[in-house]
Amino acid sequence: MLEVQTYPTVGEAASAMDDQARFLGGGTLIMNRVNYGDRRFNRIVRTTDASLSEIRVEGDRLEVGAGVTMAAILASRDLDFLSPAARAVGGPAIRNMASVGGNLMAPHPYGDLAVALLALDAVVRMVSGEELSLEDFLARRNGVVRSLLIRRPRGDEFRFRKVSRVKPKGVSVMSMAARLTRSAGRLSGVRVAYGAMASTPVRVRAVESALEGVSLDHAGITAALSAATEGLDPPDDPIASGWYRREVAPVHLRRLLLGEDAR
Amino acid sequence: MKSPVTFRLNGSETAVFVDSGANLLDVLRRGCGDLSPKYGCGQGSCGACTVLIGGEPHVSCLVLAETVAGRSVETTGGLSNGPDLHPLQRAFIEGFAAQCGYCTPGMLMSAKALLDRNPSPTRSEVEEAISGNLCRCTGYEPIIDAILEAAKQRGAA
Amino acid sequence: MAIHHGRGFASINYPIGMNLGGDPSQALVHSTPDGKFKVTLSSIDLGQGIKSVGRQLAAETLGVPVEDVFVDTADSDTGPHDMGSFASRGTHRMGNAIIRAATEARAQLLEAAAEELEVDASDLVTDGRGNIHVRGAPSRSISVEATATAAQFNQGRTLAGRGIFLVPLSEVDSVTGEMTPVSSFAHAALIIDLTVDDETGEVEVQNINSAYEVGRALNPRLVEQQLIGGAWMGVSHALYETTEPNYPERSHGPIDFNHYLQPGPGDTVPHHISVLERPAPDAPFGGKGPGEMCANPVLPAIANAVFNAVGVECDSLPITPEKVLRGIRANGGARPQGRPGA
Amino acid sequence: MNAEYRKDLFADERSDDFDIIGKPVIRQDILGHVTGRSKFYDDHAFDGLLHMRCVRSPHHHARIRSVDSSAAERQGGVVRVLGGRDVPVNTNTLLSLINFGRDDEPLLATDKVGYVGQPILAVVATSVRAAQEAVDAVKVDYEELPHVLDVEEALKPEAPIVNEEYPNNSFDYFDTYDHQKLRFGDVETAFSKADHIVEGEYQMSPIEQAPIETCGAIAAPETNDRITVHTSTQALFFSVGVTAKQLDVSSARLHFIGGTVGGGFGGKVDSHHEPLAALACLATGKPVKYMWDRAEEMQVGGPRGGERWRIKDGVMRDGRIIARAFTGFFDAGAYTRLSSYAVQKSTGHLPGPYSIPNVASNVYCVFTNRTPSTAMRGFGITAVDFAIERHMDKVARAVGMDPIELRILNAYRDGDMKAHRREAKNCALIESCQAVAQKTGWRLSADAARASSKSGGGVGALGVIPETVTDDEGRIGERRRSGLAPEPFSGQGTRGLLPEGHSSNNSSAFGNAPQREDMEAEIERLGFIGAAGVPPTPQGPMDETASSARPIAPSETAHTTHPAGARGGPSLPAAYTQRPASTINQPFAQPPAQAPGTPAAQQPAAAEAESESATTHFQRGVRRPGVSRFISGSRRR
Repeated sequence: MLEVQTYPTVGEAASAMDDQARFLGGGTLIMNRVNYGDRRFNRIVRTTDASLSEIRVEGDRLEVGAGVTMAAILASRDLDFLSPAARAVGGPAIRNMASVGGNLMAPHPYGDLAVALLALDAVVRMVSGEELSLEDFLARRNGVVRSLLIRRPRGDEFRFRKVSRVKPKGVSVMSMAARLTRSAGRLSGVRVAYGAMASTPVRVRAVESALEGVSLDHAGITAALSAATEGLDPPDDPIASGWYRREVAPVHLRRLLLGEDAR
Repeated sequence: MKSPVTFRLNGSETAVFVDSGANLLDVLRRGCGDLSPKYGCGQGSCGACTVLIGGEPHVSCLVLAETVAGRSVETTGGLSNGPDLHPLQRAFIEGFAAQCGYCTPGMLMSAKALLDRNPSPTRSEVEEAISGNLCRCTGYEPIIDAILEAAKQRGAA
Repeated sequence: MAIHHGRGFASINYPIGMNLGGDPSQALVHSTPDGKFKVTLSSIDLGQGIKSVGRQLAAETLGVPVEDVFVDTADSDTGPHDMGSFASRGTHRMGNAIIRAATEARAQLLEAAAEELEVDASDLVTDGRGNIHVRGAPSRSISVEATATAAQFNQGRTLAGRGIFLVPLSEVDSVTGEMTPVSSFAHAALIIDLTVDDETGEVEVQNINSAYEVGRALNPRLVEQQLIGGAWMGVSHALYETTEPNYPERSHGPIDFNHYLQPGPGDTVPHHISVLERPAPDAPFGGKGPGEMCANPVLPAIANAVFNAVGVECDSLPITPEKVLRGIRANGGARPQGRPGA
Repeated sequence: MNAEYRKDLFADERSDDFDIIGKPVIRQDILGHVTGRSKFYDDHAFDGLLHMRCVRSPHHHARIRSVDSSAAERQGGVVRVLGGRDVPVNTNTLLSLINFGRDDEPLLATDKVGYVGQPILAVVATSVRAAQEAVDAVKVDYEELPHVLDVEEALKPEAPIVNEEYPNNSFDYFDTYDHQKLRFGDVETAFSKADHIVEGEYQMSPIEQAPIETCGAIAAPETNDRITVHTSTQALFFSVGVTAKQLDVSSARLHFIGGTVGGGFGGKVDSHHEPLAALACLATGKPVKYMWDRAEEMQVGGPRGGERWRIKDGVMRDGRIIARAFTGFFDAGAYTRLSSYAVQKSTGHLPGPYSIPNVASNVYCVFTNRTPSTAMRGFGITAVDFAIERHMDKVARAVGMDPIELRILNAYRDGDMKAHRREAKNCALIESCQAVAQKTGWRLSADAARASSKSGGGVGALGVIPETVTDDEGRIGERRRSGLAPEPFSGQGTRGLLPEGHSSNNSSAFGNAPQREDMEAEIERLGFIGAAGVPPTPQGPMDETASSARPIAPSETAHTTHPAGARGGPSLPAAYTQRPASTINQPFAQPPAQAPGTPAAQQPAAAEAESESATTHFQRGVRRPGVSRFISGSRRR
């Protein structure tokens, strides 16, 4: 039997969690498992805490509640830079349900928003108050997330691209995000992240360092393209093989960096 | 374990007992007797169960039923006003936009959500609006055309 | 980086009404006391439209308005035997059974009317609007409704018909393969225009031009439904679908629609259709079922167009970006073949 | 989308003067669809509905050592656990209803499993969740066996046996061969005379029918000791017949309701849900629903099978294809279902819509350790057409010819003889090619643009059944013993020669006569003009303006391509050179003594024997224990 426990605050909900429980956010991940009789858990924990759905703005610093949906991101002017990533998730019905927190937990090849957040150096604030980098969170993926802390990117420095075989909406062959910060006309402190290229969304440090100090043009990014899949062993799945992902990653990285037209 | 849930279904107050962990699709179909939303996957990947909650489309197979307490739920079963069909229904009929008809109720709900918010959508907005609704028969084109036609008719009315 | 244009052609025929099982279909038609007709079958409507086509065939054959006919299917207590809705047999086999049942019911309808009008039944015709009159003398008429009422309450006559259509079983010869496999063939020829991205192997279908020969379009809109949806499925089969991406190995089989790929609503392809009608002898009004065949020419036409675009032989389905890319690599680059038919 | 109707074409064969036919009448079912009120099988409410889930094999191939469902049976909500022993007639093959093939597939596996996902137990419980939990609580002890997944690997001597009923991993045709043959003319001699040989191999992927409504059935007790079954079947009486047979109940007790189905595409013919749901209904006295979830639909439901086709063409410089040989493999998966039939359907389709004077094929229904495949839209044809039309482009390149011109040159026309030994009629391939070329500006030569399906057919060699070389290769078990290659004429078997015009039967492609005269519609009311209508047409009037656009083969080519007795090697004994009609289905090696060249039509006695033997088969089938009281047809293996 499956038990559902509803708590008024996220704190109480978090303390009710154990390895037999799953935290219900938008439902798109957990209810699928429930419908298919997943017996790795026998309790659903949820909260009616409205604070989870808040978007708080302090200058260029934003705090996005874990319960904020993709649809809410699309509706928020403050989060306009996340629109391409939020729009890449599901159809309208899924976007009305899928939450930021859930996207961090989504298994391969899902988690397109998390790819964007990785490239934005988002910080995860847990219900416990602990703060950790999204990269560290993705490595362990446990605990209940309260919110994400994001610094708004400047101008057009943030790029997101999802490669999918089905239009207008399909699962990722890969997704890519980059924050192309510059110093004195040269790239500096760049962040690049991939989705569907590893078991979780990942930062691609080899590419980031190859972009350090170069100009954003064909010649400048050559080394970065060569390093596009360094250290990665992309998975095989029904959408594409690891071989294919590895072969086309440099192409899509170039298109992302240089803003070339997607097909 | 069953618990009572009260919500508005197509404008009428509805109370129903739901099993712990039940999804909204099962509750609408078996608890409320509204058979218009269809089961196609239980995974949120086909859209046949799409209903509107608070006017917004949701895949009801992934909605924990008790979360709709106090909210308004709309289904294709309530789309027509008595015998008067909704412009979308008329456009689907005249545009031959259904074959087996199994995806149709979900398509209509996604389309209604679009037109309620955006009375004169572009073709690509229509494609985006039904991007979570699968159809295996029609190739989508007659459906897209019918939704655009319904928007036109509604604008003209 | 380059996008290459390709054009490909394929033509096919398709067996209508497979005949290797000796499969019959039956239909019953009867009238209500006010001259409305019910057609009872055990056909299955999977979306192909047998309820609608059956209704049109019955109404045309009876000579009554289509609104006065309804098809009831499928209930094994009321609908007589039918093998099923598969192998492009529905329209052909059941259509013929319906015509026979409706013909018998029409004969009784005309006999009942003849008795009321005191004329010979062979002198009567229907006007398709619910009336029966003497050929060449529209003023000597009686409505179908009045005829049915008279038949059932005064004459003690049923207005009903039975139909069975059986193409006898064809044996297959063990040594030569000699057989009589089908009743007729539908035809199609199709030209695909597409592009191939030589960096990613991605194929995008741009345009479909087709000619489908369907015997007779019994309902043109139903035919178009099938041809549009079928061409979509052809694109899907050619480029997307497989339950076993690593066939014959069984790994990575998809279990949901996110991983079982099909073109989405943003992948629709402009499609110009030409419908040809060479009525098939022995088919209902000459109509051949268009539903099954219409995807078939799309698969090879796409493969042929991919070859035309980049010189890669795609002989294994589906034609994934990976297969195209591997082919381009193996050839040392894209090898466009030039526009055919120019 | 836009559609044009080429009413100008074939206008002389057609009247379009109708009230309702040809009109865009609104669908009868559409109002139900747009209001959500159409009743699909799951749209029926029952009090106390029980749900069914199956315990399934996690292995490709394994022996079942033991099954322990005791813990599952004690779990809350579980009403009944059913196994193979609970099914009165557990083993079935779908086409037993037309007397084709041997029963080879258990409804619920008992001794071994042959594919991942094969059902072993069916758990009936008060909720889906309770059934799922009980499924998890069943313990099955397996001994894994070696498995084979590739069709050609499966035919090799060392391959594991997938299906004990067919221990050579291939379906038995006519109790004689491990494949279906097509032999028409003499491909080997023609290959030796061809200017080009073009070869290719083509592979179809397994494809899910993917109806949005998943397969299923609800069985509920009715009054009068009957069961009502609401079903998604595509074949109502197939499902009735299978259920009556497997449950060993009279069909009088079965009331099946369906007909409004959420897409099928061939995947709803298999009739597995109805017997299981009805069995559970009988066992519990309650309404029971067995509905696949999407994961089952995708991986347990029978897909379109993977097919592999090899084609070898002999082509002349001018583009005429003079010989075509096929080797085809249908991947049936672990059990036959409909694949045996698809092999014959595809054989009847060869060599595509082209007239080729020499054709041979060997097509195999092969068992592998995967989900049994089944029908799908275009069953038996889609993959062949893919292969043929890919191949036609390769032929066009080999001879440097425009691809459409090549098709028109080789296209079949009214009066041509098809490889399955029937005259082509009602052809329209050429006109279809011309129509699409015309509107896209694809330039055709004047000859090709003027060609017509109605003229130039049946001329010379293309109008007759040629003298035909036969063989007796590929007898059941031979390949497994010797590793014989699968291609036609690949071994050293005995060759035979059938005379020009040889036909073994004369079955009609046309329907039975109406039972009573007043069931026969007047031809004029059906819209046929002149010769176009029922019954079978003679050749239509010749269109004087149409060019034949077909280089007529010189009579020398037409009649001496395969001279009798001129084949390489020693000439064959007379007994092997003639094959009278009555030997159909008899082993080729033992032909009865028969005057050579007796046309089939002159052998009424043989024809009578045929129909008598068919009757015998039918009766024997009906009387077989476990066979349904009614049967859907009659045919031989």
